[in-house]
Amino acid sequence: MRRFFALLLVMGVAWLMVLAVAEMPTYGQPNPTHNAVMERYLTRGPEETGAVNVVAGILADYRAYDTLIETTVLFAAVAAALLALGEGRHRGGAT
Amino acid sequence: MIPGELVPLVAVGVPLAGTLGLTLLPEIADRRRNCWTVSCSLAVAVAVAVAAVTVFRGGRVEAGPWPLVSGLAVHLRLDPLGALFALIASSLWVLATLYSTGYMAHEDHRRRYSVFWLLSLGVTMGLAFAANLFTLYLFYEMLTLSTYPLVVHAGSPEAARAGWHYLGYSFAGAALVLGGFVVLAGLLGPPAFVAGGAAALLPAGAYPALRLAFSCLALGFAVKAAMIPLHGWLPLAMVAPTPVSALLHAVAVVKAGVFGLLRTWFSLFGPETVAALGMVTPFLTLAAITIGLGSVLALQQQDLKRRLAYSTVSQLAYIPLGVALLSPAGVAGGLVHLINHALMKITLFFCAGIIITQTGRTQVNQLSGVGRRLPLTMLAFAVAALGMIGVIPVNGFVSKWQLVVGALHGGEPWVLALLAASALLNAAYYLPIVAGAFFREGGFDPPPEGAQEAPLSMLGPVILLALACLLTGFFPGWTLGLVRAVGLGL
Amino acid sequence: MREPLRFDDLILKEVGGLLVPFLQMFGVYVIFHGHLSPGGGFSGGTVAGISMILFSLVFGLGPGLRKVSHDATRIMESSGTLWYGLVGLVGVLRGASFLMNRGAGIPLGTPGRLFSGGLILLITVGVGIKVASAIISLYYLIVED
Amino acid sequence: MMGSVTANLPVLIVAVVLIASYLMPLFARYRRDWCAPTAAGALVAAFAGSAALAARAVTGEVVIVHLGGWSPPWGIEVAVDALTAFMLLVLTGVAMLILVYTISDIGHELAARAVGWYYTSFLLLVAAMLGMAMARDLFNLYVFIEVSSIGACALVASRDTEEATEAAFKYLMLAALGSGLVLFSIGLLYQVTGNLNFAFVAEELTLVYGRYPHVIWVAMCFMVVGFAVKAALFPLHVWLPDAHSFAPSPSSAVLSGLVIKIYAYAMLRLLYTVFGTQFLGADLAASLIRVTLLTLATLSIIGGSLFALVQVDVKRMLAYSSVAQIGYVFLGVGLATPSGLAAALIHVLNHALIKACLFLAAGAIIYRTGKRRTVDLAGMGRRMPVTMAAFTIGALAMIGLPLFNGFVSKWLLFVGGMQARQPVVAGVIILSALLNALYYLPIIWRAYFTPGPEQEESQVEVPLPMLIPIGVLALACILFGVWPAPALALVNQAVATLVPW
Amino acid sequence: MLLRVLANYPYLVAVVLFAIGFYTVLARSNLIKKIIGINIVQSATFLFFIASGNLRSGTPPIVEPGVAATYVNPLPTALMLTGIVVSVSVTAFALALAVKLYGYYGTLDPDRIAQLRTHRQ
Repeated sequence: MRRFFALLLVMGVAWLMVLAVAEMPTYGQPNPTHNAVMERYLTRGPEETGAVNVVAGILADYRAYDTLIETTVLFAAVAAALLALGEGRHRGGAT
Repeated sequence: MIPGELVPLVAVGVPLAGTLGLTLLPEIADRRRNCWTVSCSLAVAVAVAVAAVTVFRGGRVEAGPWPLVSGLAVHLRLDPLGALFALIASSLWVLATLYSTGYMAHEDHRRRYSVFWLLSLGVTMGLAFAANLFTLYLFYEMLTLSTYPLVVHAGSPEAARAGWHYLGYSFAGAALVLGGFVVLAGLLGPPAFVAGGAAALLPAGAYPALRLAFSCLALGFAVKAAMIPLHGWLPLAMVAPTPVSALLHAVAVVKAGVFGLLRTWFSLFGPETVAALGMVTPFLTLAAITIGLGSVLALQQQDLKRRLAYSTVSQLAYIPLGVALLSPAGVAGGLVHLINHALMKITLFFCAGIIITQTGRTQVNQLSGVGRRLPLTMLAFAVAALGMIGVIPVNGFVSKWQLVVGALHGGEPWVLALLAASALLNAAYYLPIVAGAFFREGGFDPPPEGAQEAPLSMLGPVILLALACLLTGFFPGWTLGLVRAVGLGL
Repeated sequence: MREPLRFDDLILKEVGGLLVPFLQMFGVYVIFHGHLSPGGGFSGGTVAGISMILFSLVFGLGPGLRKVSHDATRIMESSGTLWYGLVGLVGVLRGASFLMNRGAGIPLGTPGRLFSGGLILLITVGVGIKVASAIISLYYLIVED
Repeated sequence: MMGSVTANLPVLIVAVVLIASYLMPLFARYRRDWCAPTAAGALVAAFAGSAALAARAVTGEVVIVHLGGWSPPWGIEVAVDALTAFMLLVLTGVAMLILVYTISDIGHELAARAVGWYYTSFLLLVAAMLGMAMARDLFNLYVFIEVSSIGACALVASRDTEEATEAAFKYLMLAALGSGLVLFSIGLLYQVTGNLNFAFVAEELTLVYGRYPHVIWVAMCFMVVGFAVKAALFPLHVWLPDAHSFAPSPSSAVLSGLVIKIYAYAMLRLLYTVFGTQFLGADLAASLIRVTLLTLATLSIIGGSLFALVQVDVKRMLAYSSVAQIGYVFLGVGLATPSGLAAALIHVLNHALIKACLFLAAGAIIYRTGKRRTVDLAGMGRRMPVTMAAFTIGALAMIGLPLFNGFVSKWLLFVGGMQARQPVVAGVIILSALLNALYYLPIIWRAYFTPGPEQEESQVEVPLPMLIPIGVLALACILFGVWPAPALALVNQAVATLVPW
Repeated sequence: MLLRVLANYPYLVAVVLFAIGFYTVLARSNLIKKIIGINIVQSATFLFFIASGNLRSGTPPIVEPGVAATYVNPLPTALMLTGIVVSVSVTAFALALAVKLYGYYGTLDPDRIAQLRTHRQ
């Protein structure tokens, strides 16, 4: 029963997504609109950030705040896991 | 002379301050606490008297408004109708306080009792002083909460059950009031109380909504006014200590419901608007049914306090009945019954309380011969009971007479029959008690040496109140004059 | 206590022992070249962290813990993120914006050189430390049971 | 430098809390007694900063920070307007009080080794919520959401019991599904607008609406569902009762008081600023989504109350009551009228105060007596007078009696319902208040009017550091009921900036 | 519509993956399978993002100064690097919880856990 409802729900979600997908710009072609941000990153990125790897430039400079929080997510996960499980339960030093 | 802004604050604030004092300060001896409560209620009575005089002379007694949120404001102002209610409540409260100091001397949790007793006084005053529906609703809810601990004071399972009914009915009623309030506020903003009715100016297009609002408000207040079929909580609430029952019936709670009905009728809608809405007949019918059925039900009760309770159900409906007759005499009859019923019913309850504490008997058929044991008490009881029936020298007659005149003027002659039937039924359930008490031999042993009657703190108020019943019956001009002044202000 | 997940095998030990330093070196390389080529703090940190997982798998948890103890991961954990946050504050201290790079007057160097990009390299190193320690401590945590 | 501190104040608030949380593991290992003061200090600093920002925002000023100096379409923007300042104040203020309570309570609930990590997770959660409140960038918002959901789950999982662990797992799964939907929706929006900044996305959406109507609608639906899962709107609330009742009491207070609210806030912000035209429009689809929200909110209110009615465990009852109360917030959001919106916002504050007060009081009772069942609270009014008084105030406020803060939200919702021509709202709320009364009053009645077991007559009030937060929250419930003007000033400013009615 | 959907086949794959993951989380009872389901959902989203930034003729966005080339959109890639870390974090925490539950009950099947719980009470 649960599976049936899950299937129903999932099919609904998937159907919505397909609706959206059908309308989206064609894959692999340049987006017909709004490329200004990307253009700027590619043309002026190395000069503005000093990184030729534009992805790194975005990560650590244009969107460095996101990356800080991303690091924090990892930190949070470690903290959460340690809070739940507790570290150092293995104290046996024997090989 | 106290300035007009201060009086409401005194009337509402002194009891609250007294409550706070009792709660926060360390426990004190009974004597000092009794002094404290009596003086607080005395101060309130004086302040209210001063305020009432000012109001009837055309002065202003007002405090606030203190705005709360988007048009809502707590606003205290005394108008003649409020002054009438405040006068009755505050003066009777003093006597009830005196009485309860004697009555409660042998009960537990006296401090808690005093705390909520004073709190209820403050809340009732707030109710009387409310200048808009929000303030009225606010104190209406608070009244439930502050009297609830008094109702369940005994702490027995029975009291708990009564408490649940009390809370359930009251909150449902308050919710209805709130619903009506919201509908009204949607039409004309948060309504203030205006002579002639705040809703009187609304166009006919708003009538369906107004009808809804009126029904909600009327039913909501009718719960506390214990109109049948919304009276279920009242007989159960008889488990409370007797001064509380007296308070519930004569002074605060049930009267607060009636006061709310009067406010709805006069200050929110106005009689003309109610008539235009076509709500008079249902209202009148409800009141008539309550009078008739209440009397019949009272006749069936064997428990003294329950019999009194059903009598309240029946008698209180005289007030909305008079109001709904739509004639000046009817209104006067209704309003004067507000005073008279308060005096009579509080006397009856006080007597019942004395009977219970002095003899320990609660059933009607056990009271044969009690008049020999408690002559003064039973005399007072007889006076009030005769008043209830409507016998001439006592004040109950005045209200009935006015109602009769009002019914004839209002073109509702069937009310005469109803009143006559009610008087007969009243006689049927009061007279046997009185007669049995004086003229039948009962199973009372010779009294133990010492006082037969209750202590003075209990007996004194009873005597005073019985005299007041007689006085207002002999000289109806006082009360009728007061009531006419109120009626003019509406 | 049961010694979890350990394969007592000569070949594994030899090859594992050989691989670990190279993995670590490669991790550091990826971290430091993040702004020049694909990679960066996350990828490099993961590679470096995985070297310790390999070590613990091959030689056992005990020796692994002796190399990088719980305290060490804890310190790396905090200091990596703390470093990032403090680097962010440099901009504020210099009177500009949080996490500001060029605008805060930090020299960027020539694009394409190793020491270029101003704060980017510093940030990447902090992230690398953090990720490596996170990988290690999560591995310890789940395996220790 | 002072100037740059003021200019960067919003980010610094987040940074201070974050840095304190980064320090916690070190302190926990090497300087254990520094943990609590540092955490408290960071939150006090954040509160002070929020107050300073609120003082600026209430005049209509918007404090904008461009992270790294990159202006919006290129970089991340963070802004504090009246709405954000309001959320910041609520978050930092209540979190601060709960933390003070935690300091005494947590050693009682958790193993010593976990306490440091508990503070870490707590601060991370608070920082993430602060970040969410001021985020103006879709992806930035998403990253903060993830920190907050991990932090929130961690607070649930911190207790070493089977139930708490299971609840945390369930919570984590549903939260991850919810954020999956949100992320997918961000992807759709990015694809059709090429931007991530709220303002730019909103502007582009109006331009491309004709071209990609389905994409935008699907994105909006996913956003709503994703946030509704996290905010525990009725049919999606299944994780909440377990998570909130099995967690340690301070966690429950944070989760019920703040966390579900911040997701409601995020949804509100997105619906009104990003999807403004699509959500508030007059066309069928827009009204459909509003009606859906209203329906779900109504179901939440009624369903949550009914479930709360049958609970025997106090904390579980409070948790179900949260489902009902979050319905009030969504009701206000769905009404889409100025008063409705103001009601939603003011209820965020009011419910945060009330529910935190109730959970902390319940926690105090558990701390002293270990009693969790509603029937066991007999005589508690005499044994723990201050705690029970606070509980009573909270309960009365929850019922929505006038002069308590719950009434203010209730009334504004009434007005909002009238403005939106939805008088049913009034009926729903009145019914809900009655149901509230039905499950809160028995507890109070038992606590005061039923004698407890004979052997337990002595007074056992909790230590002062726990009493103070409870008392302050209870007093705040009354204060904002009697004098809601300051909160309303901020809220009205927020409503005015949110939608140009 | 079918043609449009097929032309956007990477998105379609993402949708199918998303659905599979979603179904796994909801319908599977094994905790580890649920975690895998969450991972599939997240991976689907990553695929969706990366695909949306891709160009058929594009090269990786590592700019060589002076060389003109068509680069793919770097922003989705950067975002998904963040997304992957988030996914790893959630997985790690979920696994830790699963380990803890396994320690309590000796099973990873929630139905079995529910049985054990009622049995214990």
